[in-house]
Amino acid sequence: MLADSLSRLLADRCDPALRMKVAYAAPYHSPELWAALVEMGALHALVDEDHGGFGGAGFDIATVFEALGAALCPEPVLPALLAARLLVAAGADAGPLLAGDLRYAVGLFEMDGTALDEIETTADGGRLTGRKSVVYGGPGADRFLIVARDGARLSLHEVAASDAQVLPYAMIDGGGAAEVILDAAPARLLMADAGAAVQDALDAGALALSAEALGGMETALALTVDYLKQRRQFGRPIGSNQALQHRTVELVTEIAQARSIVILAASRMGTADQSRSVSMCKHLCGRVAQRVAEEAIQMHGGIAMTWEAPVSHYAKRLVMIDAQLGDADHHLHRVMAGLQAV
Amino acid sequence: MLADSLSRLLADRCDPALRMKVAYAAPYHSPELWAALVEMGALHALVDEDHGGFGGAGFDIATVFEALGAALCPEPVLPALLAARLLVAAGADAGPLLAGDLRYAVGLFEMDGTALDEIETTADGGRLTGRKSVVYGGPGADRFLIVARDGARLSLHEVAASDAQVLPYAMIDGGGAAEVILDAAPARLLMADAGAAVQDALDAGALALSAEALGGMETALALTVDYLKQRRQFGRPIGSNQALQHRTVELVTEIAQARSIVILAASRMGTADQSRSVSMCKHLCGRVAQRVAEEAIQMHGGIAMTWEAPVSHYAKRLVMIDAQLGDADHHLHRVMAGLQAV
Amino acid sequence: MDLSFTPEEEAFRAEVRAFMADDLSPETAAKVREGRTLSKRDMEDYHAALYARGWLAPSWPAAYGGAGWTPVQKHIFDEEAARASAPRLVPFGIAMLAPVLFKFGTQEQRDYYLPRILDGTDWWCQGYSEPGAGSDLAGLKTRAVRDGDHYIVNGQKTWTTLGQHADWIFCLVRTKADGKPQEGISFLLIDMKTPGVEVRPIRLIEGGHEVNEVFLTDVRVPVGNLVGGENQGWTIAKYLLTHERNNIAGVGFSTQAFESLLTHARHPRRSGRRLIDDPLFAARLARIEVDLEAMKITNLRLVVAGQSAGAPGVESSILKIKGVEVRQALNDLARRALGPAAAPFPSEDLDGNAAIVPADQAGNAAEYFNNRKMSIYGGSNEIQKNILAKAMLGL
Amino acid sequence: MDLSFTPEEEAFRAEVRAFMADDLSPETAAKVREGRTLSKRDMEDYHAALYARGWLAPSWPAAYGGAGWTPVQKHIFDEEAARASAPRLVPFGIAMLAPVLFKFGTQEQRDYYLPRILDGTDWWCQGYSEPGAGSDLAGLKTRAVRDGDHYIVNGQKTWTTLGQHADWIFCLVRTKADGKPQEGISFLLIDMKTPGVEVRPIRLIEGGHEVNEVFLTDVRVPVGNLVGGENQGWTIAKYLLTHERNNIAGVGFSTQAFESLLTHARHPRRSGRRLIDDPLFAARLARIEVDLEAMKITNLRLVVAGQSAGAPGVESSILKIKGVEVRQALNDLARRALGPAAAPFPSEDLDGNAAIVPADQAGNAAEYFNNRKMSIYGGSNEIQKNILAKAMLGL
Repeated sequence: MLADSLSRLLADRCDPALRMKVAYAAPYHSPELWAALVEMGALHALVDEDHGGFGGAGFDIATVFEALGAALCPEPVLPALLAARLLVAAGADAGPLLAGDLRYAVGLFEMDGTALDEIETTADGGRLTGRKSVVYGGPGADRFLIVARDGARLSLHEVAASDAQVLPYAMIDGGGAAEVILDAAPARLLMADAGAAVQDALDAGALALSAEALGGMETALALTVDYLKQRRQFGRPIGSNQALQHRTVELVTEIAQARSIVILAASRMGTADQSRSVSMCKHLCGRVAQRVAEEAIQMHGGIAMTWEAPVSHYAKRLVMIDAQLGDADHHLHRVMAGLQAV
Repeated sequence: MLADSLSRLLADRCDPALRMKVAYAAPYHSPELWAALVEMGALHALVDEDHGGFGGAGFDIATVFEALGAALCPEPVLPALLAARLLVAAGADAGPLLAGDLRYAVGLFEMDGTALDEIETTADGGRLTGRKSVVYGGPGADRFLIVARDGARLSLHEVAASDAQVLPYAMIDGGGAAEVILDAAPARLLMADAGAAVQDALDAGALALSAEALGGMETALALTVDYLKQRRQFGRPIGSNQALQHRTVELVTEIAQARSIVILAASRMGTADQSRSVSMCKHLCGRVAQRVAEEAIQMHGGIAMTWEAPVSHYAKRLVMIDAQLGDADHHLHRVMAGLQAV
Repeated sequence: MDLSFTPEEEAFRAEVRAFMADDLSPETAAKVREGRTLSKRDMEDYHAALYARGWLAPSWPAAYGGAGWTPVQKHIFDEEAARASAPRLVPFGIAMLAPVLFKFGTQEQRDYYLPRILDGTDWWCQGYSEPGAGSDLAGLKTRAVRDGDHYIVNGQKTWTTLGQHADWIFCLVRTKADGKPQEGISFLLIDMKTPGVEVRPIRLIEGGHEVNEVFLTDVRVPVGNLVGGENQGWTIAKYLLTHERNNIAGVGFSTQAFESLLTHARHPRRSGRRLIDDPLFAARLARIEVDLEAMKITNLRLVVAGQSAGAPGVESSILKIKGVEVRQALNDLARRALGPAAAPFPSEDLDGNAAIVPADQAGNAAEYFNNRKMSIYGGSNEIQKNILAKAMLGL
Repeated sequence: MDLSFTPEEEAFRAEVRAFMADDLSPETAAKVREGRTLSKRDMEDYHAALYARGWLAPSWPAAYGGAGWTPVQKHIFDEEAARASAPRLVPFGIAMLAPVLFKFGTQEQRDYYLPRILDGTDWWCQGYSEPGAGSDLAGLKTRAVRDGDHYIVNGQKTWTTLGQHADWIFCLVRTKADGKPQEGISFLLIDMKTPGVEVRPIRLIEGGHEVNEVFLTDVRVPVGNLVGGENQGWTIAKYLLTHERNNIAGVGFSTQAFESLLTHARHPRRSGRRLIDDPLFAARLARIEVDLEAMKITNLRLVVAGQSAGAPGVESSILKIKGVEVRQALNDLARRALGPAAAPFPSEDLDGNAAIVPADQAGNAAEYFNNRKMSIYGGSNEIQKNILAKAMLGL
């Protein structure tokens, strides 16, 4: 139901031509489309009923993000998911976020650090100092949720955008991110011991990105199969080349596996296996998404090298999604650790 | 010159049908062929002129073993190489070995250990105690060179076969190996500090195995290309399938790379880069050899699953060669270590 | 989608587990675990135990002894069987001939042959492949010429799995020489005790005897042994190819292989080191674990999809391609995990083999080589990809 | 085989290194290192420096300014140029048109065009591809119709690299409509200042402007601009495709990229950790190092083999396939090494880019995407494999 109406909305309002413009210039998304997504409840689907939403389970998250991925939608739903998950964990009010009254972004990792234990931002007397790097959805956010370090513990704080220095930019695969520089910025403490909540938000985010990749892969595959049928060379469709047929079939098989692991990870949200299953999922989707992207480009040939061809933007998103919230190697390390533990 | 006469000898005397018999039953090789190899100087080519041979450079070793690999020869030349290298390093007489008067085998690794620092055999008062596992060419050897541990140091000893318990068996890819059990076996100390000499022998052995793999790959490829041309299905040669063509071409490309890295490693023998270059070589050859083996089987189809088809024996050798003297991962670790060292 | 099992399903799992504990011979299980060759008796005993429990042919119609299992029950059974190292059931009678008789056979044929399959009277083998004609049945050369109430059959079959134990063979034979090559093929049941049938072993790559050549020389076969009409053999062969791919993904076997490999890799060596702490090995194993975990869901999804569509279709090609990929990757890693100790040739010369590595791993290299067949037989990977390209992609 | 360099060769290397130190602009080198777009002036300056040194067109005949280098000297030059982050020379005049003129042109054509290529008067671009006709030149639609002393050319070219800077374009045009599609093609030189020539930019996947569409509308081209005979264009195109593949393996570029990536990976992060100590990353980099080291030898081997055979043959396909594979793998790893910091879109909005990662890495993601072209253009990987299957394997 939500999936269908969401897909319809995106088919109507997020066509490739529009996207190519809005995704790369400030504010790096379409405020109208954002409003429409909020109105139809795409954010409410990310939070459970006890906290003002009507979803919140792994499958709800996967459903929303698969639709976003299939349409290559640049709207900042990921930061909303991360923030909502953290607000709920902190017992704070996610209502204004879900209603679209306030946009949140989450400041996690820092320059040249890619692990939680490399966070150096400090909280001192209600003021935060540090620099958060590549904050997704940072441009135009009203509030930032900032993860700081207090000895071995991570704490969670809320900072008004007006109290931070925000340097916005587009990402190469579309959508906005920002450097968020905090110089003794006034902050409200939400959780003093936020380690588990942050890991849970990262898990939800990684599941969401995997599902987004899945949607994107399906579309990239469909575009490629269409192209193989239509494009003729040496007097016949290039899809009549057996080598291309076999490679395409391998993509079908791998995408079937990617869909399965998204289902697995979604079903394990909220269980003891959540983190490891999500890592399996993000690893496999990262691996498959890059293969699909590279093959989609290669089989399209030159046309896929142009900005005008939608497949080029799908390919960029599919490759770069791997770099968000831990890449295939990062998550493989976590799967390996499970095998190594006795 | 040596390469040509060696290849001719092997073509005459090491045909697949004969090999399938002698390689799997005691003594796991053909004493007549061994004598012929000795006579033509195949062993002399492995040692330099100062020590009774007429070769000994990296390219000499590679040349001999590429020919052996191309013919899938099960003769125990590898243990002769390892032993000759160690005897020369120890200042001992390699003459009887090169003349074929004494057959040597080298006892290196032990049960469930795969690294030099896992060697546990001890030397005490001129007597050795320990068990050497999968000693190549062990069946029928007259003498064993045994590496023992003395604290942090490795020492090298010579033991007469009659003083050891030797349990011989065939290997799945042909040729003989043995468990060599030493129970206070009388031994002659050759080198008290043999670490460097042992590593040098391992390097020479890894180069030899890589070159053998290269020869085997070329033959397996040639058999496969022949088969693709001759075997017909659905009314045309199966080689007319573009998917198979592309996969075959990829093998050609990878084998070209394997040949290049053998050349590189051969040229670096005796230089400071010897060990790391050999590891690059054994890693790449191990990786490519398995791919060639699996593709040769797959493209031959069912016939390659039978004992009667020579390609099945090439495939076994190509896969199992990787397990000798350090597999692709073992050698990749050594390449990685070079990158990590500052 | 709910991926958890119902209490009824969990109860069924307990039943299967109890059956395996009670009725599967530990000696047989050990042989399976160690990759040793099973005797005919081993296989017959397991067959008999399943028959006694009513679980031998779960997907047959109930009237003929079927169990009426859901796809999930089938899946649970496969998992538990693999977990217990049960032998793989010989499929030729139960899973191949039987569906053909249900669909194309006469009532007499069903009444005669099916009970004999169930109670173990008849061991069946398959006579499809011929030298020079693998996936391409158009090249089939074995001829059956009508002579009164009999066909006179002449030709040669190959890759006949376990033919050395079989009482009967179902064969594709050419009954018409002219016309399109695939039109003149018939499906014939041949008693292997008939004069003129000779079975010769084929030695496989790893040294084992599992398949055979079957020579047919002036073999007289009653006309009543024809299944379906004369020249309907191609239709039957195609039916079998897409139907009834029992446990095609082999998820249970792979799970068992994964667990066993993990146990080995976690076991400290004499030096105290563990293989699993080698990051390159751990990465290989973790990648396979991820593929296998995904495969389990893919299997459930596609089995259910196939079930609701009536018969498994192109999904079975995906399951075969990827299922085999995972199993072969596990075989590769199991061999690799042993290092040089994987080398000894499995033979009776010496139990030097057993002396070097634990018995359940001594066959790792042999199993790796033997299982290369999986991407070749039953429609090679290449054939599966051709099918998928045509069916799913319209290419 | 002797893989070491002679003293003469080492002396030559020192000469090249000195030239790069003295005559290559540091600003240009920085742009190359950082993957930034070069201005026309940057490229012209490097061209002029090489021209002054007599190294611009080493493989031309000496009479026309060639340097008479051995293949090894060429290799050394390429290595040093990559090491110094020199720009890649625009090949269309020097490496593509010139060999065509030597082989097929008239003396007048050689005397007129070649000096102008050398001294930088004329910047050339290539008009082969058309929308809807990539590797398949049979589909070529641009038509040239004879009208007295001129051809009237109408059509559209695409993928015209650096066409925005070019003075001249060499085009394949259709001069005969009937007969086999490849027979009626001619090779024509067109002054881009001629009325009716319009260049429109194509924006590439990563946002850059490097290639163009060229529209030709009633463009009048003197008949004297025809190279070779009328309808000989296909022969010329094939000649160019197999001849003169300059530095096709790109070993120098890959070496430079590898060194730069290794330096980055060894550099401690603020936390003190180094990327190279991640075994999964180190394994990726080590595998590429091995491939690259082998590639260096493969390059020398095949270049020498090609040289002794007269013209590079199928070897160039191997070099292209594997050389591109190595370069793309390095681009992939360079992007991967940055993690999320690879994401910022290269633009003038903000030097936030430069603010996150060192300038020489800010373009890593863009370069990765841009270099996907390498396995597509100049005969795609698929075309190369078709060629090899036919030529080397006889399949």
